[in-house]
Amino acid sequence: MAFLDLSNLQKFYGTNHVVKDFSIGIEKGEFISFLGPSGCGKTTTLRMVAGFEVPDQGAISIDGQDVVRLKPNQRNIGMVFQAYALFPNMTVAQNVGFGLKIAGKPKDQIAERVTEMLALVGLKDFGARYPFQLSGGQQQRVALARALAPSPQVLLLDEPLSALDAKIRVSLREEIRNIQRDLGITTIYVTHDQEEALSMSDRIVVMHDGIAEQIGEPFEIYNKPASRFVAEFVGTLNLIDATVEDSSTGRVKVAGQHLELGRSLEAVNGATVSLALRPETVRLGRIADGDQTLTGLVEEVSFLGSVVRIKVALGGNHIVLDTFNRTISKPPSIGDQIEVSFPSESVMI
Amino acid sequence: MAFLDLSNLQKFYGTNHVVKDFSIGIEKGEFISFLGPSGCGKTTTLRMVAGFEVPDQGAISIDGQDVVRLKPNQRNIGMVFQAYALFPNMTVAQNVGFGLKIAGKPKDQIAERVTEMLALVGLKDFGARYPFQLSGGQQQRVALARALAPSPQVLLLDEPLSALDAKIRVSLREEIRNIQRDLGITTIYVTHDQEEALSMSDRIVVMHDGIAEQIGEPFEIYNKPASRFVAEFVGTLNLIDATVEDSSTGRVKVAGQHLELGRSLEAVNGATVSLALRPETVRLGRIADGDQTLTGLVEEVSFLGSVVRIKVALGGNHIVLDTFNRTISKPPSIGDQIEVSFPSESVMI
Amino acid sequence: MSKKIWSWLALVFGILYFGLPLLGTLEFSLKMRRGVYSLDAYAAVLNDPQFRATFSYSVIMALFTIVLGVIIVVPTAYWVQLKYRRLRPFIEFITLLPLVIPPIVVVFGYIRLYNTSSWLPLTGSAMGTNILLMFGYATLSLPYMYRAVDTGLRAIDVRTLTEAAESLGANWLTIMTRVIMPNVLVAILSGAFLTFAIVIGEFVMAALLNRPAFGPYLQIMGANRAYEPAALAVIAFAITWACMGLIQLVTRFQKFSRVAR
Amino acid sequence: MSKKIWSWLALVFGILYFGLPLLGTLEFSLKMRRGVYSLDAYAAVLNDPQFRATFSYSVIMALFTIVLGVIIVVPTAYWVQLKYRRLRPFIEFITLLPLVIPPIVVVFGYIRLYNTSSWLPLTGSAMGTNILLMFGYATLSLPYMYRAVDTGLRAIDVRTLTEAAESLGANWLTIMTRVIMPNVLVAILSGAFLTFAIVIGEFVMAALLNRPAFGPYLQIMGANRAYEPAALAVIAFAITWACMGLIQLVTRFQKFSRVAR
Repeated sequence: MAFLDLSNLQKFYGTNHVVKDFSIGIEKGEFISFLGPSGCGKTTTLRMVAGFEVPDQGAISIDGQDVVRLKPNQRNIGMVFQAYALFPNMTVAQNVGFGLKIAGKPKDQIAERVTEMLALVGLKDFGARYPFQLSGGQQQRVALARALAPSPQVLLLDEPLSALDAKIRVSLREEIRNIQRDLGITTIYVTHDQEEALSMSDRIVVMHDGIAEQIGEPFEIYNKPASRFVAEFVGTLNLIDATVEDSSTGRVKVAGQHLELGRSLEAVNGATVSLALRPETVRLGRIADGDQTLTGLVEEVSFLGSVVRIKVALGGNHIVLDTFNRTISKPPSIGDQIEVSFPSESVMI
Repeated sequence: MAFLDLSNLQKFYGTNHVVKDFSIGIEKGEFISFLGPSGCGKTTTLRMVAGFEVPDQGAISIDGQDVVRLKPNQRNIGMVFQAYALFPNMTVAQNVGFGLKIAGKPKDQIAERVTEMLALVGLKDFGARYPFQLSGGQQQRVALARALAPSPQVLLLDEPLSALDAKIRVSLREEIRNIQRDLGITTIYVTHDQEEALSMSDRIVVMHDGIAEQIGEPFEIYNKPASRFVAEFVGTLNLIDATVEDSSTGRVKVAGQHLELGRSLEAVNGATVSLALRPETVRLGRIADGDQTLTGLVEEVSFLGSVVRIKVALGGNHIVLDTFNRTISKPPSIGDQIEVSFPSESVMI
Repeated sequence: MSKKIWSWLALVFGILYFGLPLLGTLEFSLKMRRGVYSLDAYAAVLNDPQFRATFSYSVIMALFTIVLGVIIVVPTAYWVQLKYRRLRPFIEFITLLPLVIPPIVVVFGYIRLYNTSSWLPLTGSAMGTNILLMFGYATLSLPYMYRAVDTGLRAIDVRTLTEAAESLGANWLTIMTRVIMPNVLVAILSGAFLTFAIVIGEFVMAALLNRPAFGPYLQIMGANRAYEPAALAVIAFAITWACMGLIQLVTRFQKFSRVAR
Repeated sequence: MSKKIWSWLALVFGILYFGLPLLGTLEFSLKMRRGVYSLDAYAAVLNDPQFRATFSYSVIMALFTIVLGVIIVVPTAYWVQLKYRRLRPFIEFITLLPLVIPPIVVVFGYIRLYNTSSWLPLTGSAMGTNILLMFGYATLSLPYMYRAVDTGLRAIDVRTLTEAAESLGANWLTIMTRVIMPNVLVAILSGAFLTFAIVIGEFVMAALLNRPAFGPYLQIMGANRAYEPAALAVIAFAITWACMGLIQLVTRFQKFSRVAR
């Protein structure tokens, strides 16, 4: 049995089946993300682990102990909220020490632990301030320190970064991940941001409609999505209509041009299939020898900074491709005829 | 004189000099972004154009007419707000037709124009709904239609997308740009999001501390930043300490390894300079012959989805580099020794 | 578990706290005829010409007071939100003053300022005294009216809506009548309703200014009769409930109400 | 331009509206001695043993009422915010009832329910009547107390703060005393202050229950004397201002006040 074990969890709100049969075993020290659109049940699942919601069915155990009947204040869990939820009437140090004070620890031990925790989150000299004197990012760090101070068995984070600015979000997610790794604390991280989930997690649970659509490592989730939903929710996808010409060899026709996918297809000859391609797997021009190429007209060029996104028209289809900005050469112009290429292995059907 | 001409604008709030000597000439049909961090004066400048703030000094003219003395309701300007600002007591159609009704247009003309505008923003069948029945993205489209309905001379957008979700933000910015291009309406777009500014604008004004730090096309702003502020605010930057070995040929030493920058430097031999490099100009391995290479240890690998960000340690320095995710090959692991390369032209000093 | 019990207890207590006195009053008002429940007390009250006169006087006064209150409060609250946010604590303080200055003080002040030998001898005529009383009522109801309208204005983004309307060419009057007012209508109505209730029940001012209002009539009846005052109280209560119901109806029929509330 | 003039006019009007009666009263209260301004009226009032007795009675009643109000309102408002959000309109409606049920009705109800021949003969003893009066006062002040506390609770995120404290091991009592109460202290105080003002000035209930409170004393003085009531009014006003000042002070000394307000 895993360290943190959720099995067959179910939850109804009235007649609304929010979580339908959710199971996962989480190893000690793992960083797991629940990723999904709003309303997919990810937060409800997290709140069941925290004890704020009681599952209608299923079991939750931590380190072998069944916790479903325990109240939130008996579960030894650290929680970080989207809205920071610092106690406005307490200083930063009092906030961080709150859990230890509740636990009846002696004063000097509390002070020591508070100093240690504040150092951990890089706010050593902020102990005497009040929450309203801190920026959003600083407040969330204090919230993290507060959650970690009583040495909880499990750390739960509920979209902790979504109230913050883009730049702080990126730096704080690295910091959270590093702290989590250093402490080796078992962590569940709820987010709707695929980049956060991909960059931070050991494993990701992609949730949809109360069900875990796929559980796997970030690389696997992104490159081998188990379903069309996962493929579309995680990352961008080009969908191209193609006619199957020879299903045994994988020859298809797109806008009058031929592609050899190099594997047999399930569809019959003459059928229309839709090919899925990640924008970044498509390159400008012909580069490697085995690659498949298509020719089309440039329809739109968006300069996004580090990445230039080019939309190419192929008959009735469009391919969007990403290429890195090169300081020296300007991107192609609208109306140019260009060749795009991609390895046949990167085509999903 | 340009179509929309701002010259030497200044604005104080009390003793706070919010806008210091701001000038720009905007051609008819141009899409201009004001880009900068909060408090840089971009919104104040926009509000002076709209007439909600009166400049303490300077002139604003539209199509040759001085408008500084005109009230907002006399300027024939369309404005879109971050908070949508739809009239909650009116239907979508009434909202869009409000400006025309004020102008005393006959009913059938108003109805026709409203239909046209709603079709333009893709909300043909939503005329009878109330704002609270729409999603945020739909509300902002209605706000755009409302601003455009009276055919204003200038369209002003004040961070119109920042209240929306990431995916809607991307699709709506394309839509706004297309509509603007179709109508050929002179537009000022205020944002703090560099990607928005880069992808939408004909020209960008990067503002800092009440001053226009740089005015130029997106490609220029990103690749030839006029100041360190612009370089750091727009995009990510690697800063590497290097010791100058030969300033005439541009030979420098980084962590015991030599680089030939191929141009003369201003610093004297032996001095320490900091080299700036965009993450996406650095590549994994040695690719082109003329490129400069450095060898270091992989310190961190973040899988962001389409892009994999790798942090490489070089003595006391770090280089962050971006590479596209490849479906087939996994990214390098932490601790690997790898070679990174970049063209010498891409190094900014 | 213990939480639930406590909160339900609190709820039950709250209902009893208000419900019981009301029920007691209702029951008593039906007991005028010995031994059986009857509506005799109500018949007596409704047939009393004094009741009709004082009640209609108070209703008319209430309506005028509401109009005056709306004219004073809505533009003030609007401008405070729009331009003078720094003045808000100050204005809020002023609007709370009537709660802490006893009505008797206000009336004394009025009598002092506007007596027959003053520069504006309002108390010299019935109409003048009525106007004075109306101003007094408006003062009394100011905290409720202001609070209601201010809450309503806060629920919409006054400044941005005003600017949006301005950029579309609207002038001040258009903004006020087409954009602001419709969106705070429910708030104004609930303020008006409270004003109505206050004016109908007010005693001190009307008595001191010696006007034939419903409050003093209630007081006299209360001092001299047994069952009629109970019937009157029930009637007053029924009227206020009817007002509340009306507001609910208006809210329902307002199609955009989810935002406006 | 025209906007500015209007809004300033509104402001000036507002100040005159309240300032003038107050000034008039103040000026009149100083005119007891013919021809010169003097504090004679104040001296007369402060030396009146009746004044001292009724005033201290009302102050004590006010303090008890505040305690009762806090005990009833704070947990109720907290639970409504935390768990029973759907009940909020209902609870708000209940708390507004005292505004629309005339006090006279409440008192009649009490007398009916708790008279000497009832199951709980509270009106039989002075202490029992005091308790009854305290409940009546608590009812009267309920709308203000509830509104103040509810606003205070809305300003903090009650639910998340509670959950955060729970996840750190805190039980219900700890959450209430260490997290919730300190953050709504200013709100409670401002509710308490309004309660105080209402109890001090209340007339109808105290008179009908025949208790020696300040309100009836004020009324008697008003009917029988000329200058003393004006002096009393000024004193009452000064006391309420002092209370307001105290609350301001508390707010200042609360270091985290920017959030709590």
